[in-house]
Amino acid sequence: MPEQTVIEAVRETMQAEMRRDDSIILLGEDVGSRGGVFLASDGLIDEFGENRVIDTPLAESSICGVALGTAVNGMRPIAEIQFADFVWPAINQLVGEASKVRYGTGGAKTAPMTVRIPYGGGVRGGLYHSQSIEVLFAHTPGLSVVAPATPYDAKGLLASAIRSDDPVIVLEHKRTYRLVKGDVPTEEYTIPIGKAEIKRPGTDLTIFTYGLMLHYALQAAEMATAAEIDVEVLDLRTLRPLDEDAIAESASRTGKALIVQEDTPAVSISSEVAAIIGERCFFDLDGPITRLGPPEIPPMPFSPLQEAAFMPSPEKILAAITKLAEI
Amino acid sequence: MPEQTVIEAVRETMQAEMRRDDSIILLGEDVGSRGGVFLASDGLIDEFGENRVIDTPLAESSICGVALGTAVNGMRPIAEIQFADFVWPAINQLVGEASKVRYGTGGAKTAPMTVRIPYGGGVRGGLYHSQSIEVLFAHTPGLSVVAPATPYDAKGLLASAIRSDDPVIVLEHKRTYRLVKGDVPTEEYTIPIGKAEIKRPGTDLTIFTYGLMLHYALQAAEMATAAEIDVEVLDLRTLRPLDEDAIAESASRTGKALIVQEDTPAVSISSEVAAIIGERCFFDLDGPITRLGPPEIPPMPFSPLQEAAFMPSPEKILAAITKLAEI
Amino acid sequence: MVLSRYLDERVWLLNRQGKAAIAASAQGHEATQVACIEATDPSKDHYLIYYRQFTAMLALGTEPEEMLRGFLAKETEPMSAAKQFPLHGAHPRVDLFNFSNVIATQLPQAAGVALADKLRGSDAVTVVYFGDGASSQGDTHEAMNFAGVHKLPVIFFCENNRYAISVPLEKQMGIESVASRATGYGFPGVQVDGTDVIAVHEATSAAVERARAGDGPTLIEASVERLLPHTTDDDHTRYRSAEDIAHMSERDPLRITSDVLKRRDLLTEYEDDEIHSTAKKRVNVATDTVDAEPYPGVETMFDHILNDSDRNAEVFRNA
Amino acid sequence: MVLSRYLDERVWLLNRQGKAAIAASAQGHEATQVACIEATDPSKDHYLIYYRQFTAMLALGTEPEEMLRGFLAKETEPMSAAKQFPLHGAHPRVDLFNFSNVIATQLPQAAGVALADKLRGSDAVTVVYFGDGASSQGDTHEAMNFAGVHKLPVIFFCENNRYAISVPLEKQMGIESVASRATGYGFPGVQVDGTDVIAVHEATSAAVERARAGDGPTLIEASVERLLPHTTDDDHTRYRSAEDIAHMSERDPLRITSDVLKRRDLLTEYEDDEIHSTAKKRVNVATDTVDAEPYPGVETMFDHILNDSDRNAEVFRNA
Ligand SMILES: Cc1ncc(C[n+]2csc(CCOP(=O)(O)OP(=O)(O)O)c2C)c(N)n1
Ligand SMILES: Cc1ncc(C[n+]2csc(CCOP(=O)(O)OP(=O)(O)O)c2C)c(N)n1
Ligand SMILES: [Mg+2]
Ligand SMILES: [Mg+2]
Repeated sequence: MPEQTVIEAVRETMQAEMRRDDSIILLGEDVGSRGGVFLASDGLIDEFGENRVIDTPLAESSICGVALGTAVNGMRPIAEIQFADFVWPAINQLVGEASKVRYGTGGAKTAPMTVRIPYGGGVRGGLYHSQSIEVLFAHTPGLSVVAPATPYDAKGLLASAIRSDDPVIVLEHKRTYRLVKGDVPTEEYTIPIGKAEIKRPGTDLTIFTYGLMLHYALQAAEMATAAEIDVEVLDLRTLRPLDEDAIAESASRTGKALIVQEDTPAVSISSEVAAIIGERCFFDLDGPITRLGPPEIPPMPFSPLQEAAFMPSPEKILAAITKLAEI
Repeated sequence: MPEQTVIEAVRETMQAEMRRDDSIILLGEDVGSRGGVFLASDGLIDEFGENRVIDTPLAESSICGVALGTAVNGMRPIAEIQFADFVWPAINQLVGEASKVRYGTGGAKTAPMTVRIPYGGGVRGGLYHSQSIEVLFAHTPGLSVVAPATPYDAKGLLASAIRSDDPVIVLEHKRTYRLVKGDVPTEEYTIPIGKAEIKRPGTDLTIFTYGLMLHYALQAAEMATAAEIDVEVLDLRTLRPLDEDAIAESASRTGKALIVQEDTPAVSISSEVAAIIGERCFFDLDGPITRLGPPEIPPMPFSPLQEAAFMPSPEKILAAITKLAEI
Repeated sequence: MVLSRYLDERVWLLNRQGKAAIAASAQGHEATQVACIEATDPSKDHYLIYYRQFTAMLALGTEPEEMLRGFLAKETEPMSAAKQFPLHGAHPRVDLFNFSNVIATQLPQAAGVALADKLRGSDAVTVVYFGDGASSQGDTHEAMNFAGVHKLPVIFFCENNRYAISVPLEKQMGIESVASRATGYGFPGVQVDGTDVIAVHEATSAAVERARAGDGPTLIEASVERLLPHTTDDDHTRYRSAEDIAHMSERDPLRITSDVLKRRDLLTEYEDDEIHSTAKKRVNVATDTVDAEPYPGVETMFDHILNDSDRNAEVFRNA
Repeated sequence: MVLSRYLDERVWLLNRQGKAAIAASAQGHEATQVACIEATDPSKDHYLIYYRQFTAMLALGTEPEEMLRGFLAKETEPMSAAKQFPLHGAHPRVDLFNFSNVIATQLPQAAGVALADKLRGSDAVTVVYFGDGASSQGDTHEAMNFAGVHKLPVIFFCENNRYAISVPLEKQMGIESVASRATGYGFPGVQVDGTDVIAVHEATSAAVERARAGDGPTLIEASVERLLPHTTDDDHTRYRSAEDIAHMSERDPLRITSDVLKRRDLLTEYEDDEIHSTAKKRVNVATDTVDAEPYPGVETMFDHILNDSDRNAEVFRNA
């Protein structure tokens, strides 16, 4: 199995899927000869041509609205939003429209569209190239939301998204693109949407997390072995629907829950995970349901020390582990 | 103290504030001679003229973007979004832009703007005149979000919103507009943003809720007295920032938490309330943190039986009370 | 047209009786809708409508019973299984749809539908309808711009009744004609009198031909009157002068069309009466049928949701 | 202009040295920015800029040190306290601001700024800058439409460099000229050569006059070259031909302007050299000063947030 970065896995998955299925097209700003600003579609226009790799005008609402139109007319579009911070103009077409196509037409129409969105911080992106935007999508019935953190998951979940008959939002943490490497089988495979994965088994407490924070959590878990704390790390992987059974099972088993995310905490994924645990695992818990996130300020300052202070880190996670384990 | 409906309280508050402060203007679709589709601005154009009550083109992004521009240039705009379901085109100007003005300019500019949004269902509005849209706003640092449920609170919170130097989203449940009546002092007053209120004290369990559901919760609490269950009802009133202390105090005191909302539950206000309780009140609770909401399907079917089945009701709330009280 | 008018009137009556929750009306827009559809090919073309396309839907073969099932939210409602407002959802037989009530979202979608056809080499045409108010939305601009860049086979059809609910045209735009914007996107814009079936038919035919030939989009603007208030929830006397309202009837497309036909000896008084009485009867029959039908039961509320997990969430939460 | 060019070059160098996280460049846009500002009145007018307004900021009195503090994210950065990307935030001395990186959001905001002035009876003018790519956004349309309806004192100033990152003009729009869209909003649109300071100044002066007189908006489109890649993160050889890149320098506004001035005997070779060496020195001094300054510490991270509750939430969560 060759080792790949996340961005390589994304690119090769799109390439393989486009070879497999003619109805798949890419749309987005600079996805053509530029190959996307992160090079996710590097070379694809050469192989598939301008008809299937479409450099769009600079207008996110139409990128998603046009994609939706092609999707209800026989295509399987993959729309790229250049940075998550620029998805807001497209909310109406995604949350307002695409999510309700199947339900609102009594199943007569479906919208098999994928929207890839590079998100997240720790890249010196300041207020407008660092945002986490998962909350609204994860809240919206009719959408699926995946957030792979490893090259292996990036491939399997992106393939599932592309093959889904309904809209799927694919959140790719841009800091993982080149940072995170891993083995990726060359043959095709899919990972079911809606299934979490235990990335590190443990017995004393569970960290629930996703995205870049998965890697920080794994580091913190490793560091915690020094204090003989055996930490389980559960990668949510899909944010809608959350894998409630996997979450409840792990929390009940270890009895202690630490939820770590990069997004600001109020009304977020970590809130929902805490709520699931508070409802389903109440009698099995032996410590408060703990959340670790950044402060409730606009994410995130551009200057380097403040950005670092804003982001959760392996050290901060370790401190939270230690505190919770002591209870 | 005269009795008023919610919509009367909204209208008279805008009128009183506009008399008090020349810099307040209204912008929105049909807010002029039509007086707004819910008549919130009925008559205001006659008193204040076309310069202060502005019928805008049909374009929500510009309604909010223009309002923001006037706000940073000395005005205090009140923008009306006709129905919550139509706020999605304006998300970029509200969540992307307005929320970050103060932080992103190092305090040099502020955006004293109010956005009034009629939301919610139970009005035979189908998929596009029933939506609850609080989640993303309540998640966003830099915004305040209030959701008054009574005429008294509508007046006090709207006045606070208008006088705030930062953007405030005012969510008015459209079903309460004419349904809910209450005493409203004629003199001016404000209610601080960020303060919940116990609308009914009780000892056995607390219902945490807001909006239309407050009234259903109060009905259910009354019904529960028959079974000698003494239910406290806490009206969140402000959704950002949530009144964490009031929530934790009540949950710790009664030991049982039932969170009721009309919005679909996954990643929502109810998740956050549950998370706060799970973290802060863990050792005081004697039952699982329970949530009652509608099913996770697009809100909400147009046909009457299905709409009724979708909405939480006093009866459903009573059933949840009874079940939780028995634990 | 006549059938549309009677059915339209009936729907408003049903609203006043408390049976139909809400209705918009096509009264005043009938001629333009019929003439436009006539110039297209429903066996292969696509239609993205908005809530005022009452007549267009009938012209495309929707039965009065089917329409009424929408307004009365009955069990066998064909567009959305009564999940949505009347006339929203997707048509059971032709490719006509209307996903939402949200103004102008259909325009980028239409560009996408047309793009798919273009990529596949199909000669289908996409017709998308919108109002003068909708022209102000960002989505309208983005859609036309995209369609202009890619020379898509799409017809942007604006029914300009000079009002968006209460907002008159001069508060909607700094110009007189929506059609004039087409040059800013690189394709032709045409203005037609929407009460003139011949003119609308000709303009649409030309646009269809252009689109099928691969020459790209056309923007057509048909000027019409909205004879009734915006919807059954509205009262237009709040914002239109009595004079203005009185004068509208001069532009009633039904009267104009029948006058023209009679003047050209294409319609006799007798035939006209026949048409009217047949239409009336048709509406009565449909009303009786649908009125007696049941509402959808609660069981089907969970049909057509996304996936098992969401359903599980529901079962779990409300168990 | 010359100072702008040297400072701009320095910023790119600082990026290559790993000191500046990112930089866009105004190289090629300098003449148009200077000439436009010259035609306005910074003591009362408002300026909504975007990230490429490097020269405009200098023209409005920003000191090189202040600019560099943005690029190097230093403690006393004046626009956003280093919370934002360079050049974003609000200017400490004139009413110039740039709230975000999000393309075209500034246009409706500019309409609002101008509306406030109009309502107050002020004769201030609002100038809002945007690129050819930005013209595709829905917000651009909505802003121009709103400004057209209300005849607002606003100048929509498009710096058309024919590229939005890698996307060339013909994939951005089905037409040649952004200015041609102005008629669709009921106000004039003018195209000017953005390397010609006189032409830009004249066009802007006319627009300012119109606006101050209460006659409404103007759309100005200045054609310029983007001499460098989109930002320091970009490599334009991926999408521009070597020929295209080579030819650009013919349209270098610095060379053109100095040639014109010299031809008209308004600038001697000696003066030109002086200007260059003064500018170089200024940039060196500024770089040395700012390079030595500290980053903002963590304490000020919580300045300028909304309210106490949010801060409490923070303290609580990370205690
Ligand atoms: C995005 C959005 N904003 C507001 C509304 C509320 N609304 C419904 S119809 C309408 C007026 C539409 O006017 P126009 O486009 O001219 O169509 P007409 O009804 O005149 O045919 C408005 C404001 C909406 N449905 N969607
Ligand atoms: C809404 C939005 N989408 C995408 C981007 C990413 N982006 C930054 S600059 C740019 C190109 C802008 O081109 P143009 O408007 O022509 O300005 P120029 O850089 O050429 O001066 C893009 C796509 C963004 N900042 N905002
Ligand atoms: Mg209209
Ligand atoms: Mg450009």
